[in-house]
Amino acid sequence: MVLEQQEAIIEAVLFSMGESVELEKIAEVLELSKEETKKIIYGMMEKYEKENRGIQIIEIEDAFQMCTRKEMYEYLIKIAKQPKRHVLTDVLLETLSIIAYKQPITKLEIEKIRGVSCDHAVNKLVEYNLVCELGRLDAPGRPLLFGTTEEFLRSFGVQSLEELPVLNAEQVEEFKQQAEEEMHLKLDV
Amino acid sequence: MVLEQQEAIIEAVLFSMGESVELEKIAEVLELSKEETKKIIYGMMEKYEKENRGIQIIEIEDAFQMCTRKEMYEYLIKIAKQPKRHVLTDVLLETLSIIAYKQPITKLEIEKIRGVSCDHAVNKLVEYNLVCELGRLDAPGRPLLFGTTEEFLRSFGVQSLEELPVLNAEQVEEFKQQAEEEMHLKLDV
Amino acid sequence: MELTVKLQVFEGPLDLLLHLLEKNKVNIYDIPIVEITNQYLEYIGEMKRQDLNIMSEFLVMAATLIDIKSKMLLPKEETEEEEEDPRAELVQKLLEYKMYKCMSYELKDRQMDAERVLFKVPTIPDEVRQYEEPIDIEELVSDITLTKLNAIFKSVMKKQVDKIDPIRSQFGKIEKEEVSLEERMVYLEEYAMEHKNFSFRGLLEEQSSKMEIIVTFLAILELMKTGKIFISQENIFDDIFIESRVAA
Repeated sequence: MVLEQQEAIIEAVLFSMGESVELEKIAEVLELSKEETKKIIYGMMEKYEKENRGIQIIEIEDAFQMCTRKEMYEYLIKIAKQPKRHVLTDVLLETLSIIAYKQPITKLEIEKIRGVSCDHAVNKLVEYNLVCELGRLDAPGRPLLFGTTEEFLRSFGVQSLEELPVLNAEQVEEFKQQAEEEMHLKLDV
Repeated sequence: MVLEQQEAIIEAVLFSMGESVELEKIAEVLELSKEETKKIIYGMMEKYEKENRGIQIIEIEDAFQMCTRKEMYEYLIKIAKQPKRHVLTDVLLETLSIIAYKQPITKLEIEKIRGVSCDHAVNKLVEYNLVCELGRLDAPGRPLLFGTTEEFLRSFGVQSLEELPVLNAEQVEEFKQQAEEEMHLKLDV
Repeated sequence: MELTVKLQVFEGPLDLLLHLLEKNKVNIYDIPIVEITNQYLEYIGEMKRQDLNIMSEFLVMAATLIDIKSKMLLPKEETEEEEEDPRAELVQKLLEYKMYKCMSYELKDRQMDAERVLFKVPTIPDEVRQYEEPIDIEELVSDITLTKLNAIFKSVMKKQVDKIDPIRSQFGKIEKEEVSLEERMVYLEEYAMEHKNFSFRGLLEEQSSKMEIIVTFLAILELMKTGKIFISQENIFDDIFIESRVAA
């Protein structure tokens, strides 16, 4: 195996692991001795340094790790500071409305209403702190229950959940009738 | 800023973010136009390739992401944990290919093409984050519309939807020819 | 050969149909409908034990095939207009399905290739992470009002109502039998001893669920068989009178 390939393997290993990797393990992958492997890695460290690369390899005890160079921090901060475009998509809004009106509710129940998996949507809403876990349902599998947060009430200008406009039995009846009418219409055609 | 430093910044950003980073964000950090930034990244991609590095930069829609090179796989698998990948059954793959080519599409339309109910398949694909809801169709019942995700592009190694193999009348023609050839074969026998 | 066909699982009626066309090496544009229909029916005849839901989809196709077959057997009407081949629609469907099936193989290949690439979890240095800005909920919510949220909820619920199957929704739930026959018999025997003569309807007024009524009726039959009670009815559909035969 040529040096170029050995270096490529080390680069790929350190990159994909993210954390520090023991010299012994790297040597095993290359089927080389620890000393030979160390020599190659030292060579790479020098090369990265000389080329002023954005990443570097550091040695921690008997392990090596790939990380960004300190000089790069200010640019990374710039990336981190860029406002993330968080938006409440239709999917998120629908899921939020179901949770708001039917809380406490499990993911399964939300899925039943919407007809599609809601994992992603619920997770996003939790991340946005509009929805939180309320505990677990006392049922097989003990599924998590979700409800809206105080932050939700605040941002929608509601004092308490009682203030949410209620969807009552009459309205449900109305929907049913509408649906039936639509069906009859279809049959008439 | 010299090119060397610009490249170092891009390398550091893509390395530490791990995920795909939008071209726009990278351009902002560099204080360059999107076109100029793209040119630099393309240059880096070429260089990585030429130097047979262990890592590469891939383009996914209007974003870039750093990952290992395919050739490294056999070495990496000795040490890195293979990320959990979902096994896609034929049903899921068929449904996914219909969604990929006909997006945005409703469940009903998928069912029409496959001749079988697709509820389960679509839900699984949503769960695997290969497919997502794109909104609702402005038609009676307001059915959900589905399309593919960035994860779809990534896990199928496709840069953008345009890159998907073309499905056109010619191909239908090809099928027709195949069928005809098969028939002739039969007649010859 | 036949065994493999039997064991093969098809994704749907179109999948099965394509398989039959390939097996018979026939042109998709010129389906020998009589032959294919027979083979198709033969296959689904062997599927009997399959799930009814899946089966129904295969049966729809069977009906379509038979419909096409009968149209093709009928003598053509002598009209000026050129008649459309009754198979045309099916051919289009098969072609489209075949295309996507073909693409799904292509996708599978690509996925296997793409799987050989490894990604990295974000490793953002702590110094940088501290700068991550919190999510601004005010901005996120911005123009969405409670009224709007309510409207969204209503439309979602309406959608759900639309989806309810008008027939199956009437089926109700199957609940676990809460009353056992033994319990009912003991209860009824005691009741009979206490009341001596009583009417069946009167007894039923206390029962709530259909299941309870059925079990009570079974208990009566059981007790009658063992001679513990005697029942009489004047006319059909009249009330049934029950008389205890057990000495108090």
